[in-house]
Amino acid sequence: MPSQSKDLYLPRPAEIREVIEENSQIKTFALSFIDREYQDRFSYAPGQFLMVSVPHCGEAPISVSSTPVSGGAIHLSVRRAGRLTAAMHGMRKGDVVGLRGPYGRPFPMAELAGRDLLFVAGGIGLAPLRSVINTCLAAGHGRRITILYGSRTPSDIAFKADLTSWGETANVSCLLTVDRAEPGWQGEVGLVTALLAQCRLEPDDAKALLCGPPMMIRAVLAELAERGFADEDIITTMERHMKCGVGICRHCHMDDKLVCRDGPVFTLQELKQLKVMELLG
Amino acid sequence: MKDKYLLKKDHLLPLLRKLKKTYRLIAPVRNTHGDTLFTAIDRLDEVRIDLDKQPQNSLKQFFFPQQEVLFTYDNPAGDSYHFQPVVEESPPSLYFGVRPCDLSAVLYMDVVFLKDAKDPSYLQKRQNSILVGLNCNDPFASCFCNVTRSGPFIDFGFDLQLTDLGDRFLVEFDRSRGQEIITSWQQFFAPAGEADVKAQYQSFLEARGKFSLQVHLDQAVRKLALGEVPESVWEELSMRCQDCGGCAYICPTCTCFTIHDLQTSDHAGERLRSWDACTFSGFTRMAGGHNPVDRQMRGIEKRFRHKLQFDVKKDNRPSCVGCGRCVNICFGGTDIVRFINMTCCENS
Amino acid sequence: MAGLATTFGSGAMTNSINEIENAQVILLIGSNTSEAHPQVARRIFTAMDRGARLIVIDPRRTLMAKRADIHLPIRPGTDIPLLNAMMRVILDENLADDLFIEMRTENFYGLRDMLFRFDLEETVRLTGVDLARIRAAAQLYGRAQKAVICYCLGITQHVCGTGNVQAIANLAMLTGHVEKEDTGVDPLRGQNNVQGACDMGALPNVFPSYQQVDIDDYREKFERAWHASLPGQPGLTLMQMTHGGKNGPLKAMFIMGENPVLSDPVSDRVEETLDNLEFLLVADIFLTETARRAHVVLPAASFAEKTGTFTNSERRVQMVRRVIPPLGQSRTDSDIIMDLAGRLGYAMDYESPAEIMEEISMLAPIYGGMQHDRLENSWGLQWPCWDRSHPGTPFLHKYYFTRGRGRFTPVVHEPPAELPDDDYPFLLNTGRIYHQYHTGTMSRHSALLSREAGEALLQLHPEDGRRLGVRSGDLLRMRSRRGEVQVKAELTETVRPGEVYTTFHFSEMPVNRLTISAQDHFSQCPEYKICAVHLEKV
Amino acid sequence: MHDVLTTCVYCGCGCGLYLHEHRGRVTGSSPSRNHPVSRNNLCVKGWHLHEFIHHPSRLTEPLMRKNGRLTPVSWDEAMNCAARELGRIAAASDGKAVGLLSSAKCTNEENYLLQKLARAVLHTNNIDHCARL
Repeated sequence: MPSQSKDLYLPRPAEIREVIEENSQIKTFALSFIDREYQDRFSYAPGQFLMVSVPHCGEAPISVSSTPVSGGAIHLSVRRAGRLTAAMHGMRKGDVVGLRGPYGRPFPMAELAGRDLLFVAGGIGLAPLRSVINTCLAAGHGRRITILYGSRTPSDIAFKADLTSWGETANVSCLLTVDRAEPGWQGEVGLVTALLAQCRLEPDDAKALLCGPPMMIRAVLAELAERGFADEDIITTMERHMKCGVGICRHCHMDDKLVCRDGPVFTLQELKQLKVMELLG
Repeated sequence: MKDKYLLKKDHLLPLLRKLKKTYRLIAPVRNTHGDTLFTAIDRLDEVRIDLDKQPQNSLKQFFFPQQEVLFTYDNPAGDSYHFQPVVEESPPSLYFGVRPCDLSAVLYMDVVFLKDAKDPSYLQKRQNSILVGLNCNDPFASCFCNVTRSGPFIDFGFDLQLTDLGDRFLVEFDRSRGQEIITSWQQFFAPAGEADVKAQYQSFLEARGKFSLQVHLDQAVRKLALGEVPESVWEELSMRCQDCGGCAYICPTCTCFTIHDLQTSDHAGERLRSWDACTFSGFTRMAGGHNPVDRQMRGIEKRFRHKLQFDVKKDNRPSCVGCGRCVNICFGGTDIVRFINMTCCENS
Repeated sequence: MAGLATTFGSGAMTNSINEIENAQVILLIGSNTSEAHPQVARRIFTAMDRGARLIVIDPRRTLMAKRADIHLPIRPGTDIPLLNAMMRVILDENLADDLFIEMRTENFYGLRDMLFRFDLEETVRLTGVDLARIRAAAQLYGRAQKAVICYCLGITQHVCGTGNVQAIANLAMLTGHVEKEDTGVDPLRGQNNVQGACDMGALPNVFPSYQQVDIDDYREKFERAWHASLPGQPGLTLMQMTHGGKNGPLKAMFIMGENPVLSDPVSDRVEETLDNLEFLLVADIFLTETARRAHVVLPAASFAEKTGTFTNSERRVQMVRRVIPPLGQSRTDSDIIMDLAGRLGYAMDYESPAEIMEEISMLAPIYGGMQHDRLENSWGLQWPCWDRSHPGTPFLHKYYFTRGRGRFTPVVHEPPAELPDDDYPFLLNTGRIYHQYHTGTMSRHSALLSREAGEALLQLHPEDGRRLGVRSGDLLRMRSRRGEVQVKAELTETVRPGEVYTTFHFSEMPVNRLTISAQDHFSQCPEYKICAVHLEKV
Repeated sequence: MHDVLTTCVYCGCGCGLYLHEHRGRVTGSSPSRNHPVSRNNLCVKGWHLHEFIHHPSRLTEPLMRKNGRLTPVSWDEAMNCAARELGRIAAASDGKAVGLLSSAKCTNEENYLLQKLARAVLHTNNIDHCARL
């Protein structure tokens, strides 16, 4: 919903309806615009992001982790990283932030329909994929869905409610792993690539969506290439420092592309045209 | 000749005086210290308009100021947060004496600020602008617009365009607003004849021969596109770059900016936009400290690639207009001309 | 700057900044030029592009050192032995300028005797640099026709700071590299108007233009001009004032635009001193760490809100012009002083800063021809400028040194006041970084500068990092015999093993809690560049 | 909008630069092309020189310590107090117990006046500045 020219940079106040503590570093904020009418008209697509303003802290891009439902709350899952996100973590229900957006090229939802889907996420990387998964499930995606999720420790596992509910869905298999076990952890320990080895995949008829730290992305890409995934069937999101969100300020440039406008969703095929640090060893 | 007019040099000041009644007049002014800057003129009789020197600033700061307020905000209690747009109406402004390089730079900025998302502040200022160009009969020592194809003469993009023919200017217009000026103040303009147009062409030919710098831009562009710029060139550049940001700030086409909040009281503040340079390490550093670009090695590389590789790929022309303002101002001696020359001789 | 005053007769850059780009050899010592004096570094790089050679004497591998033709990585505090060794090589290899020595200098034999008396090998051992490199540097500098030495606080902020400067002056005179255009000895001044503050007599021992307070003729001249009787005893220096402690000599202070709590060594002592004053008056543009301790704080106008002059490092006196009126109720420092003087019963009625400058030019001979109308439409004038027809002086000591003949002053090594030992095994060096300035009062209020460099980092060699189990970004506890701070580590090969470096820009990491109050005996310049610290991971 | 040539307030190089004033605010800074030191470029600090001028934490009113806290007061009250205290202590000690620190940030004219205040009014040579720091 591109804003009119005169308020291109002007956020709109949005109230925090709920704060969900995902783990010690990640909180999910359920937000809705104070302007009811705007809230009702507001829509977005999985993979897009919003510019979030916090008083005196400026703005930061945060990807939407919820499913677009008319009038429904917008979920932003925020990992504590810098000044703005730290301030946001101190906010409570009823506090107000500023939002503008949505921006960016979303996941190609139409292309996902009718294909097997593999989701590989690490840490906060599950946030944008959560939006895709729930949207696919809401649309009655009938093909197989495999979700692989890596966390540092069992207590770092975020989006637990979603993971449980996905685990209970018929055509979804959901596998978790942690870098370091804690007492009581029965599940896998190790990299997500190890989980990948356990999966039955049909690369010709599947799409892989990955999101997570660069180290993980590199390892998974190598594995997927080995399993025969074509570059155009591998989709990921890029993270960059951003200021304007609308393709002008150029902070988020990657060669001739801008993450805010040409991304944040890219296929591996597209990324290979660029000198992207996450792909270079 | 149709659509071409003559303006006697003696009548230039009287014309500007008339135009100044309608427009805020911005022209190159030589100040008492000896610097020439594009300046908004309050009193025409108190300044010296200088068409002999290149203004040290471009028009960038007028359309895209070094610092401007995007909006103010207040947050009287935690549960409210209001944003108030800052409406700063720029008066109708006439920019006089704009050289082809600077004109080309404005056309480039139009693409950046208006092609997709329309930047409201830029749009407002640009819509209220009249550009009166001046073709360059005598390129300056650091100029290389001949190789960037943005000068020394230009035949589009202006409202009015002047060419110095000795005791008179040949006047052309490209847009209706230029024509309106000619119509409104027709007592200043006489139709040009074929001889005047020939004289203009002769000036153009002569001007093309007067460039003193040899800049093999096309060769550098080609090497960049083919990935043939040796790593040693980037290493040398990164060693030399002193991180001042001056090349980007002085450049009429460098438009990177940053946005930040300036708290003015406990519960209020301003969101400011200001010039930024892609050569700085904070330009790409993300919250939490991770930086996908190593400034030490890549800061200056990004800038040259953007201008000579990515923009060429995207728009089929470099985003350098050859104005030469950055030439010889680099603290480490790595301006774009030096880079181009380094790139070209590395192979031989 | 006492060192140059005793040898040349004048303690300022002998050249203009632009002359540096015409030098053939540039010897840089104790100056991180590219970060602290970017415009001077620009001239050095230009000179190099024209073929000049650069010699850098610095314990750290700074950017200047990386680009140097010869880098002499000396052990901190051994500048005198190194310079003496260079001079010895110059004598041994007949590179001294005998004619210059004869025509323009005195006491050469004093220097020569000293140089021949010491053991070269032994001296070289002190510096930690090998003789071949020192010899190469001496040859390069000695053979050049036009050579410039630039030095900065890395030379002066030592217990032997004055000696260091004298050694530099000796080297320049020995080779005849002074009294010429594009050739000379250039102390780079750290602050925009530190030269001017000295010129104006904001010093305990001199009136404006370096006229000593204890010389009757000078004092009488000022007494006549000011209609007041004046004290003839030199006053207390900054360190004597700010380090007096509980029973210090002062009961009241007026601090105008300085932040000694952060900038002076042994901050705890400064705080104790200020807290025990009966009355502290501070005028500043921000509520600095010093202002917070004051009884009365006066809001001062910034440089954009006033008219006057600054004198840069090359002695260029130039205009500062008012752009906007003082913010809020703030007032210019001159308005504050005039008001205060009036209330103390002494009328200071100047209608403008130009009138103040007229008074200065009548009393300070080196500013004799500098009135605002002359400075207004020029790029300033370089002192000495004796009268209104004088064009100013781009380089000093043409025809003769200010003091007549340049005086060779033999100096010998004096070890730093505190060196690392088993308890405090690291040598701490302090200085500036490019994006910040002094105590950060101004630069930290810039969003972009703070984004580029927002916190203090301690440069530590990767080898030491491994030994301490520290990675870049880890927090360290740094302790000296005087205090303790916490600081983030930055592993870098800019520093050598056993040596660490950090900045004093950030009040969150007040490194001057650690530094020592030992100072140079002549100039009272504190030894910021060397103290011993202990490091551990937090 | 107008441009005023002035001198940089950071290091000792002394660059000549223009400050850009727009509606009462300093909104930009740029080098003078012909100034012998700046020669059309500034270091990063010079290019951002305007940023601290209007920073909201600038002091804009006199403060006086009352009950241990710095409290806004009128100029008259602040200056009367300053003159009374400095005058009293200077007179009682014949200038020996009063010290003044001038500033390398202030102009020559201001430095001149401060040392004149010290010497001619407070009768002390206890004046210095951070030349050595």
